[in-house]
Amino acid sequence: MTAPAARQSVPILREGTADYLKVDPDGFRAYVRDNKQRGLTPRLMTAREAVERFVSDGDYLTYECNYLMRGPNELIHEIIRQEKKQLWIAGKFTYVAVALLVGAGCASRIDCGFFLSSPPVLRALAEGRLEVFEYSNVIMTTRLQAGAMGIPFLPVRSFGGTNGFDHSGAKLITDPYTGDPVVIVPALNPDVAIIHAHQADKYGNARVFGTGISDVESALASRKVIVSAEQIIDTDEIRARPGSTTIPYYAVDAVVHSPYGSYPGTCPGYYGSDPEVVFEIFKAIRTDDVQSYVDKWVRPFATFSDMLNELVGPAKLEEMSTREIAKDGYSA
Amino acid sequence: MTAPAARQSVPILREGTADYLKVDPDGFRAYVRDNKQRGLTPRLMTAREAVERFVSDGDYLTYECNYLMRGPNELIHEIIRQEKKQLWIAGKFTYVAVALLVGAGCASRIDCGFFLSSPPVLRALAEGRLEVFEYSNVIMTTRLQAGAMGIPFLPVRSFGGTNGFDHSGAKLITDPYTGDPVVIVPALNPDVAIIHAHQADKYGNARVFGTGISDVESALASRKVIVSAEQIIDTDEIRARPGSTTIPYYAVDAVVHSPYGSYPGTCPGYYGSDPEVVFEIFKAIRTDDVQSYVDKWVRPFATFSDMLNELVGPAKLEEMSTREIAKDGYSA
Amino acid sequence: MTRAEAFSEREVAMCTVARLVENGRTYWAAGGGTPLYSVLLGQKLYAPDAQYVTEDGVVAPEPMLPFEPMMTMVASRAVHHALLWGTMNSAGLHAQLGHMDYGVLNTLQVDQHGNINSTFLGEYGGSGRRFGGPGGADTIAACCWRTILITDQERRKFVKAVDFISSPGFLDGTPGARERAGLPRDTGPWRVVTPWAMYDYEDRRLRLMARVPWVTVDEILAECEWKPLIAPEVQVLEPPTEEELHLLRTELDVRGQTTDAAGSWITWDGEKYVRA
Amino acid sequence: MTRAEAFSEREVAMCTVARLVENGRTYWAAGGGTPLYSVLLGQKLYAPDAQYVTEDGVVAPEPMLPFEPMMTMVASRAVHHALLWGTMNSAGLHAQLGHMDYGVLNTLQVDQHGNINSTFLGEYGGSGRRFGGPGGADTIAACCWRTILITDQERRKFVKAVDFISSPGFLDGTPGARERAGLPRDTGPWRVVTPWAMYDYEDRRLRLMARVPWVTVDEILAECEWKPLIAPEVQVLEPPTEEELHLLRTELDVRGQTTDAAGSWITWDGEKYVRA
Repeated sequence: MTAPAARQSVPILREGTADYLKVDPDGFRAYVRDNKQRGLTPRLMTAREAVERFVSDGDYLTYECNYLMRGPNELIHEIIRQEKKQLWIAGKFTYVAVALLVGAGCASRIDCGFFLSSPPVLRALAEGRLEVFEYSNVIMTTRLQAGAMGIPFLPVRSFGGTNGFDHSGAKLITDPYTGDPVVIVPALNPDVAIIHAHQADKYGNARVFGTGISDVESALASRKVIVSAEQIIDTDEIRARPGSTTIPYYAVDAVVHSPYGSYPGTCPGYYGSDPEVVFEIFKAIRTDDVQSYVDKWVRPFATFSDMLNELVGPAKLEEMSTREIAKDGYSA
Repeated sequence: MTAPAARQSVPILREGTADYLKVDPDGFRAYVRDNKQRGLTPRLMTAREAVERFVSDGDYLTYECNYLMRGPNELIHEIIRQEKKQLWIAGKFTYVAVALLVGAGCASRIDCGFFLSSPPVLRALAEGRLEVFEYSNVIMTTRLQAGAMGIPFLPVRSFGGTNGFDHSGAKLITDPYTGDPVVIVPALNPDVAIIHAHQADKYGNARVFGTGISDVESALASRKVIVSAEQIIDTDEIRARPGSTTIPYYAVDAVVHSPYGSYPGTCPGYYGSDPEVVFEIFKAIRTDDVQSYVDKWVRPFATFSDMLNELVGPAKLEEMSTREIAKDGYSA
Repeated sequence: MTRAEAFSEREVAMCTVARLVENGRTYWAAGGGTPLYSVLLGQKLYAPDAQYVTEDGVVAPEPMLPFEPMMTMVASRAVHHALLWGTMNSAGLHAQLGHMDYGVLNTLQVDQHGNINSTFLGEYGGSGRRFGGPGGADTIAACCWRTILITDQERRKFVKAVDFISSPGFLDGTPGARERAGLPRDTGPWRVVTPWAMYDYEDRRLRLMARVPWVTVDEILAECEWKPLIAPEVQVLEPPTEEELHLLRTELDVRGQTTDAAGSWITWDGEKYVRA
Repeated sequence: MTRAEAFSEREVAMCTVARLVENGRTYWAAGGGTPLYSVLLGQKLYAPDAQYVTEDGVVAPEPMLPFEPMMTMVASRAVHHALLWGTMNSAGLHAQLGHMDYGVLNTLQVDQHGNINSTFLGEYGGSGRRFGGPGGADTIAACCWRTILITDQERRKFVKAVDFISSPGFLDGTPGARERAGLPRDTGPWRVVTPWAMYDYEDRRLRLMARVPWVTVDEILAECEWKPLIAPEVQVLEPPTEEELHLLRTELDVRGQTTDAAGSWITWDGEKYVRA
């Protein structure tokens, strides 16, 4: 069954020249085999413990949705609190979180789909503290999809012809089936994914309601996966509606109970955003004053819930919940 | 932006030599553009009309699940009744339907994942009326996934080294990212898919409950899509739980109201199978007597519901429903 | 329809796009803001069977209007009563399969071949200014059958060649350039709409096809660093109607964030429209 | 555990496999029948935290036993109270990602390198006999970390080289053959279990490692067309227990379809086990 000498070949017509996270499907498999818990062992822990154990300096980090919409904001705050460094960020469909992580000194590389270009980011670029590599939102989620499939790359019908292509890890090849040019993009298997779900059990079986960006892809593609959830539910509830499970437990390393964990953003169906604080972070970023935001909202508190109790308060949280009136479909 | 001459290429190390359905993502796109209804226009019709309009002699046909489990059996019976010819069948995860379609003279080519090898099939092979091409169940659903992604092929980590590979459309190439050998398989875009769902609205927004094989992949990958459903529900119900929609209307060409449409098989959560009739079809196939089954269960009746009324009867159908006691999770 | 008395330039552009919206067609509206408001305006006033998706994979929602600030995707009011809740990949794949007729997007900079820059002004990596990147626009511009681009009528926005192709137009403008780059056959730019004008393409080159009543072709050309082709007959666009503006201001851009973001105001002086 | 008095050969094989099932490991059981019953038997008696999936994408169900005839997948009793309902592709991808420790399958024919034939006996396309094809077994044998194969102890089933490789073993047996064919690193055949014996592999070649008390090594070798390697010490397997057989007969293979399908019966004559 030794392969005979090549009878034919696939021309590579054009290649991007940028760095990209090493593609290593077999290495990922070996990591899964050696590190993932495939039995039903509880993995519930605090945000602090989860970030201490599963986020390391230099990791490639992907977070789902963004700071304004079902973001894993308790985990993002904890990463800033623990002063993680040199993170490489999957900057897809994101506005303020990239500026927050760059401004707080946690991130030094961004794969760009879309992020709010703002003074903290521009200054870091100017000072050489930040590198950006060019993709698009869908190309980033396509790379995560390839990572979640355990394959080294995926063909895609977009991205070709752009200058982003030239500053990426994409390649243009001749499709061996049609003979036409087709773009392929490298699989992305982040070191760590942080995802905020509506519900999860203590093993990591998680439910996300509403639309999303790439929750399943990030969960399956990432070596380490932290799921924070508004509600921790019993596994019997999961079993009663298996069609509502978004992420299976064996992909998940840590579960964090995180009520209002997307504050000041919205967790659709559960609570709306806190517009004043959303404007506050935009202002902090536009004025290149991330520190003041972090010094007010993150650093003074041992935990996210301390912050919610001391700076936000139950009345405000209650108002955010009651304002969220479009609830159809946000349940199992 | 003209692609420069190839600077590099990757070898094709090995290739299967079998015929496979032509790979043509741009042709598929043009078909979608010119034929699919992207407005909310009702597409409810009878099985007869749907099969007359959307199944042609020589079509490549995929059906979801199989004759015993949530099969689109009313549509399969209608295809036999209308004596469609020369169909090429996606023979994945299937037992009796292949033998039924071959024995009834409707099918002449099979892409094999798994099917019940039986006298009607063996005789057709011996008489040169049938060709079989070799894949596996997952390779077939992977090909459908590629078709559903609008890409020409997908890398896969299985199938390499088998003799099936040699009798398929697969290729072994050197992965341009890792330098390791990787198998790629050609996208499959069937001419027509027939799928039985639990619920659908008149536009084709469909819900499937429970596990499945490749309902979404087949619906998105196929040029023509017929969805039969146990229940036709109001579009407002679909809108009330958008997370429960399995197939979006714009992929669907025809919706057929088909209560007990999987008879004599089970529609999980709704009704169990009719074991006696299941044994009857196995017996007909094992004795190479598909004709007698077809002459009893298909040909005498203008419609599937006529057959249910005259040969099965309400008491039996009621018993099949009450026997189906594992109902958790079979609702939106 | 009642001809309106006063409106902003951005409102003009959105009303112009709204009138392009057709029944039975699918629209992928980029991000929130102008593209989404334009499609919703067209759907509500002219084409009730126009359907739209957004980047988060929502299919044909019935949004609870108005949106909360910046909450035009994912948020519950935005995805309310959709036909399907998907993901970014489902949106991308449905477009890749050919199910999306029109993509609607806006940009910083567009060139003679409809290429779009939302990444970098100046020489990439050099002293220029970094922007947010393509977001969903690259996929929209690559995979939807036709692309409608919304931008302001400013010299610096209409250039010979964009500094950075974030999302593809006709690339170098040669026949088959998109196909040679791996993009789907028969796709590409279709219209560019500004507060002053509408453009189409002739042989893959931008062409001025229509203007608003209160600006001349010369005024438009003065606001194009690179001069587009000009149609033999440049049509005159209808001004916004009160019905359009009412819907826009009461249900869509209620805070005026989008419409007031740029451009001057236009008023009816009793005889003609004049720029304030 | 009570040593059983009488049981069929197929029951012996399932009980042997059941004792290989470990807590904290994932199992992909091919199709229904023997592999699924063996895993369930092991889970219920020895390893309650062993989890399994099947081809239809069901994850860790709590099936309502017994199954209805032929309804070991998709059917509601089979997928009851799972942790996740997926699809064939989700099952395949989770295995492709390395989440599946063990694959359990059965076959028509196996060779010295653990290659599996379920497609064709005789020269492919020639006068031989066609079978059903690999089904899910190819993916299981390729992507699970370790493969457990169940078959009957018959000469024609143990051959030098299978007529057709439907699902991969160690292919030609040379180091790295699987990797050169594109298969995941460090995967492959682990055990073969028959009613008479258990085999492992030494340098990718089949090796007899254990036998049941009532057959000799020579008797086993007589039922191998190609002789396997033989371990320095061939262990003796424990016979089935009454607890195993009770569960098997009352909850799993209640109709005896699987266990009675082949093989003779074994009984305890008061001193030793004898084949009826």
